[in-house]
Amino acid sequence: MSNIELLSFQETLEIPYNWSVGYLGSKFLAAIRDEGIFYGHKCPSCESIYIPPRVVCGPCFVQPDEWVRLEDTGTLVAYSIVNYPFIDPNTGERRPVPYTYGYIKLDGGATSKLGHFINEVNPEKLSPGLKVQAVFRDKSERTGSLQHDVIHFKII
Amino acid sequence: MLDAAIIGVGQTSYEAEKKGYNFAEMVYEATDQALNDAGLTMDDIDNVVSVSNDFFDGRTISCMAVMDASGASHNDGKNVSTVEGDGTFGAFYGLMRILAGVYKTTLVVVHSKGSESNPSLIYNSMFDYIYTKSTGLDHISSSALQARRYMNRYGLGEEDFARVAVKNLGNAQKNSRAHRKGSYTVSDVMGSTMLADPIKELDAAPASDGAAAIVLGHKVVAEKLGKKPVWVKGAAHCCDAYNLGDRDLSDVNALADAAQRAYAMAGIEDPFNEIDVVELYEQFSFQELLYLEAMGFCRRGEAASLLQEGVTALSGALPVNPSGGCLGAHPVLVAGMARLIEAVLQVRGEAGSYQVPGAKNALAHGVNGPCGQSHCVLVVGE
Amino acid sequence: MNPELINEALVHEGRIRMPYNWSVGETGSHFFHELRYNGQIWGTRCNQCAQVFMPPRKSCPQCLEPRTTWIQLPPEGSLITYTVVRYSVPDIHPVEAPYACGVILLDGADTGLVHLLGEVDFDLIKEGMRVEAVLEDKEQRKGNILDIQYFRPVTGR
Amino acid sequence: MAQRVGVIGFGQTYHKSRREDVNGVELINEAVQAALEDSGLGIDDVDAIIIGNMDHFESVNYVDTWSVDGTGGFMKPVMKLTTGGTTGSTIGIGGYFTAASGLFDVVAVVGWEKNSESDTTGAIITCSDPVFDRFSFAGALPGLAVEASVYMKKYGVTEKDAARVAVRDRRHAMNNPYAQLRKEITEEEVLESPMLSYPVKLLDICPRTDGAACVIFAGERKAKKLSPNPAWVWASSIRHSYSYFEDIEYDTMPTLEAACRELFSNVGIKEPLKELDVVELYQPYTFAGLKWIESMGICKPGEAPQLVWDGVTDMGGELPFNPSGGVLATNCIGATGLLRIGEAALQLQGRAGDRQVEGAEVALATGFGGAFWTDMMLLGKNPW
Repeated sequence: MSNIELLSFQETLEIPYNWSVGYLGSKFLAAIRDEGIFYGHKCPSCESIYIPPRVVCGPCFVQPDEWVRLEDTGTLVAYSIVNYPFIDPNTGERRPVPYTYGYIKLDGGATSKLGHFINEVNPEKLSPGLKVQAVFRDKSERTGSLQHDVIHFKII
Repeated sequence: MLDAAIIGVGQTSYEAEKKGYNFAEMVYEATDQALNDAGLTMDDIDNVVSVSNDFFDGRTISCMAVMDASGASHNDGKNVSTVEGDGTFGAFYGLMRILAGVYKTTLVVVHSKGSESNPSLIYNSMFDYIYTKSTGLDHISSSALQARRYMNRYGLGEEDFARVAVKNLGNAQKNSRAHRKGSYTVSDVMGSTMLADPIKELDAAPASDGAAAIVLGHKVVAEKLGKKPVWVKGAAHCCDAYNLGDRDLSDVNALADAAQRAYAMAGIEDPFNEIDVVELYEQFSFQELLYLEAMGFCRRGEAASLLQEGVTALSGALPVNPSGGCLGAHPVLVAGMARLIEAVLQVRGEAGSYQVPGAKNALAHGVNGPCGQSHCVLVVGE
Repeated sequence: MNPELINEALVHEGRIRMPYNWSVGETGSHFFHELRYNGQIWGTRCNQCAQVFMPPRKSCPQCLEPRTTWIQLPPEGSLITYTVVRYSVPDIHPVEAPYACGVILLDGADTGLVHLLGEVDFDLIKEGMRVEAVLEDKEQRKGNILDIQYFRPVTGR
Repeated sequence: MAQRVGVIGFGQTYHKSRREDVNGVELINEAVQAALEDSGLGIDDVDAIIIGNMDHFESVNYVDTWSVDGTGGFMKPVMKLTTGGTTGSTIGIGGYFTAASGLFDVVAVVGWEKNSESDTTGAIITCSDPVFDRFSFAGALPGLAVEASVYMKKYGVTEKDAARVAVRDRRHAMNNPYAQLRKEITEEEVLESPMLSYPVKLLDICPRTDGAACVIFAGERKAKKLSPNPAWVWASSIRHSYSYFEDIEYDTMPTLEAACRELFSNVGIKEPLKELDVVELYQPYTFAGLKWIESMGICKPGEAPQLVWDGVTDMGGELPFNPSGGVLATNCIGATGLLRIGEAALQLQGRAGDRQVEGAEVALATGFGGAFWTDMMLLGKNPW
C-alpha cells in the first residue's frame, strides 16, 4: 500500500443555465437596450431608489412602485483594479486582467450603486468621487444584457 | 404534540417555466401569501429560514437572491439561516428554532426553477466523483435501479406503477397550482416514452418552477396570532447509506425510521387508521408505493393492492396525494414543502375540490439524496 | 404582482464552467493502482463489523471503525438490479444510449458496485444473473473506475 | 422541551493547503473521529448531524447525503446548512438550536472544505448575481479592499497598523499545532508582501485550506453527564441582510453592529472589552481586525489601531483576539466559522494548551461571509 501514486481526478464541469431576469429586471434592461436609459425603482416608504429594480425594499418590506429616470452619468463610489489571476466561472478560463470594476451611484437620485467596468486601469487616474459616464453599445447591437449593452463607464 | 403550529401558508402556481419571474419575485409572492394567510405582517416575524440549492440556482450562496424577498433584511435584519435540501428539512429547522424557545414566529421560504438548467447534469453531481459519477447516473437512471429491485422483490408489474401516475395526474386536475394533470389511462402511461426501464415519461415527475412559504408559530403565539393553527404533532428525519450498493434499494430504512419516530412523537400507533391523508414525495410513480410501505401504512409489497382497491384514491380510506403529488408538480425542494402545505390545507378543510372530508391528521413527507436516501416526515393535525 | 410590467421576459443565458481537481485519497489510489497495474479488484473489510465494502472505504461507513483490511475480490458476482437507459445526455453518459447499467455484488463483498453492463441482450438481463468484469486493455487503463469497461454475463460455464 | 446547550467536544484535522492523501469524505471523517475521541463518545451516542460547506468549491450536490460515510450519519438525521463564508458559524448555531429544541441531545456539527479542489476566486464569483454582477465581480478581495480604503481615509489608519494585526495572529498561530501557517512574520514582511488590491497585500489576507472541523453540542439533559465541563452556549445572533453587493455600505458594518446589539443586549453585556475574555473573530483580512472591533463596540471608532498596538488584543492582553491564529492562519471556508466556536469552547474548558487564555469565562465566536454578513455565538464557562 505504500509508495503508490496519490491520484487526483481533473475535470472541467459545465452546467448551462437560463436565468430569468424577472419581470422587473427585464423592464430595466429593456429600457437600456431600447432607450439607453437607466431607470431606478423607488420605495414609497424610505424613498430609496434601487438599481437593479427589486420586488421588495429589503429594510422596509414594501414594494417599490415608481420608476425614476436616472442619468447615464454618476459618481464612482468604490472601485477595484483587478490584477490577480483567477478562473472566470462564466468561461472556465482565466478572466483577462487587469480590469477595473466600479460601483457607480448614478445621477438623478440613485440610492444603490450600479456595478460595471471602468475603462481605466491606471491607479493614478482613479479615485473615489470621480464623475463617470456610461458608454453604450450601438443601439442596433444591444441585446438586453447589462454587460453587453453598456460597454463600460468612462471617466469624464 | 409539539409546542408549535403552522399558522400561515403560501404557494405560487407551479409551472413548466415561470420565465417572467426570478427567484426573489417568486419568493416574495409566496411570502406575501403566507403572511396574509396568517394575518401577520413582516413585523410579526422574528426569524427566517430560507431553502435553496446552489446547483439548481446556478449560484453559490443561492440564498443571497432571496434575503430581501424573505424579509431577512427587514429593519436592521432578522436572524436567518439557510437549509440546502428539501423544503421539509427547512420546516424542520424552523421548527427546532421555535422549540428551542428562542424564537416565536419562523418564516420558512423555499424556491426552485427546474426550467433554468438540465436536471440530469445537476443530479449527476450528487454521485461520488471517484467511483460512480462517471457511470453517468442521474435521478432517472438511479431511480430505475430502485424501481427494478422493488418490482423483482415483490413481483410487481409496470402497470402497478402506471396506476399511481393515473391517480395522481387525475387528482392534479382538481389542483389549480399543479403543472401536469389529466385523465390518463394505464395504457397511456404504459405507452409513454420509455426513459430507463421500468420508468416511463408519465411515471416521472416533471421539472417545475415555483416557490412556497410557511409561517411556524410557538404555542404561546400560535393560538393568539394564527387564525387557523395546524399543530405539528410529530417530526423526524433520517439518512440511509450513500452508495446505492450499500443499501437494498427496496428497503428505504431511513423512511421507516423517520416515520416511526414521528408517529411515536405524535402518539400514533396505527398510522393507517389514525392518519387521514398522506402527501408524500414521489418523484417517480413507484416511489409512492414503496414509501407508503416504508411508512407502515401496509405490509411490504402490498401498496400496489391498496392502490388497485382504491384505498389511496381521493375517495378511499387513505387518500394519498390528493393534490396530485409530485407527479402533478415537482419544483425540487419546494415539492416537499408543497406536501406540507397541502397537508395543512387538508387539516384546515381548505383543500377545495380535493378536500378529504373530515381530515384531522395528515402526513407530509420530503426527500433528499439519491434514491430516497434521506427522508423527513411531519405529522400535522388539529 | 404587477402583470402590466411584464412587457417581455428576458433570459440571461450562461453557464458555470469550472475546472476541478479532486483528491482520490490513499484508499482510492490504492484501489485504482491494483486495478490499473494488476487487473485486480480489492475491497475493504471492517475490522469490527467484518462487512466487506465495495467500493473500498478508508474507515467503516457504518460503525466508523477506522481499521480496515484489504480483501481481494474476484471479478465476478451477481446482478442485484439493473436498468436500460434509453434517453440521451451526452455530457454525462459514458457511452451512447441505449445502454444498460446495474448494481453488481461481487462474490465475497457485502455491498454492490454501480457499473455499466455490456455484451448483453437488453431483453435477457435478469436480476441475480452472474456477471464478470471486462477490463480495458492494460495499456489503455487510466486509473479510474472506467478501467472496468463494463460487466458482462458469465457464459459457457 | 427546550434545553440549555453546551459544547462537549471538538475535533479538527491538521490544516494544509492541499490534502492529497484523503478525499473530502475521508477528511470529514478525520474531524469527526477526533471530536468523538475528544468527547469520549462513540458514533452511536450521536443523535443528529449538521454539515455545511460551499457547493461550488468541490462541486458536490447534496453534501449531506454524499458525506455520511465520513460523518457517521448512517441511519441518523443529517441536515445541511450553507450560507457562504458564514457557513461554519451557521452550522454551529444550527447545532445549538438542534440540541436546544429538545428533539435531540447530542449533535455533531461538521464543517469542511477542500479549497484546493477548485479555483477559490472563481468559485466565489459564482455567488454573485448571474445577471447583474457576475461579469465584473472578482471575488471577496475587492470588496474588502474598498472597505479598507474607506476606513483608512476616514481615520488616518495606515497599512502598518493593519500589518500589526497579521503579526499578532501569526504569532498566536505558533501556539496552535493545527494551524496551517505556522511561521512568524514581521510588520515589514507584511508591508513588503505583494500588493493584491490596494491596500490589501498577500500577508493581509487569509490563506486557502483543506481542512475540517467537528464540534459536538449536547443538551443539558446529557451535557453534564458526558462532560466534566461543557462550554455553554449563551446566545447567538445572525444578520444576512442585503441581496446585492452594490447595496453594501462600506463605511460602516451594519450586520456586525446589529448582530452585536442583539447579542449583547440579550445577555446584558454593556462593555464588551471588559466583559468578554477572549474573541475568536472571523477575520478574513487584517483591516477587519481594526475596523470591525470598533463596530463591535470594543473601542470607539478610529481607536482600534492604538488598542492593537498597545497589545490589548495580544495573548496576555486585556482581551486576546484569535489565540488560535484565526483565519489569517487557517481558512477551510466551510469549517472556518466552526473553528472559531470550537476554539472558543476550548478556552472556556481550559483545554486550549499553549494558546490558553488564563481564566477565560466568556468567549465570543463570529462568522463572516456572503454580502458582508455576520454570525455570532457567545459562550460561557457557566450556563447563562
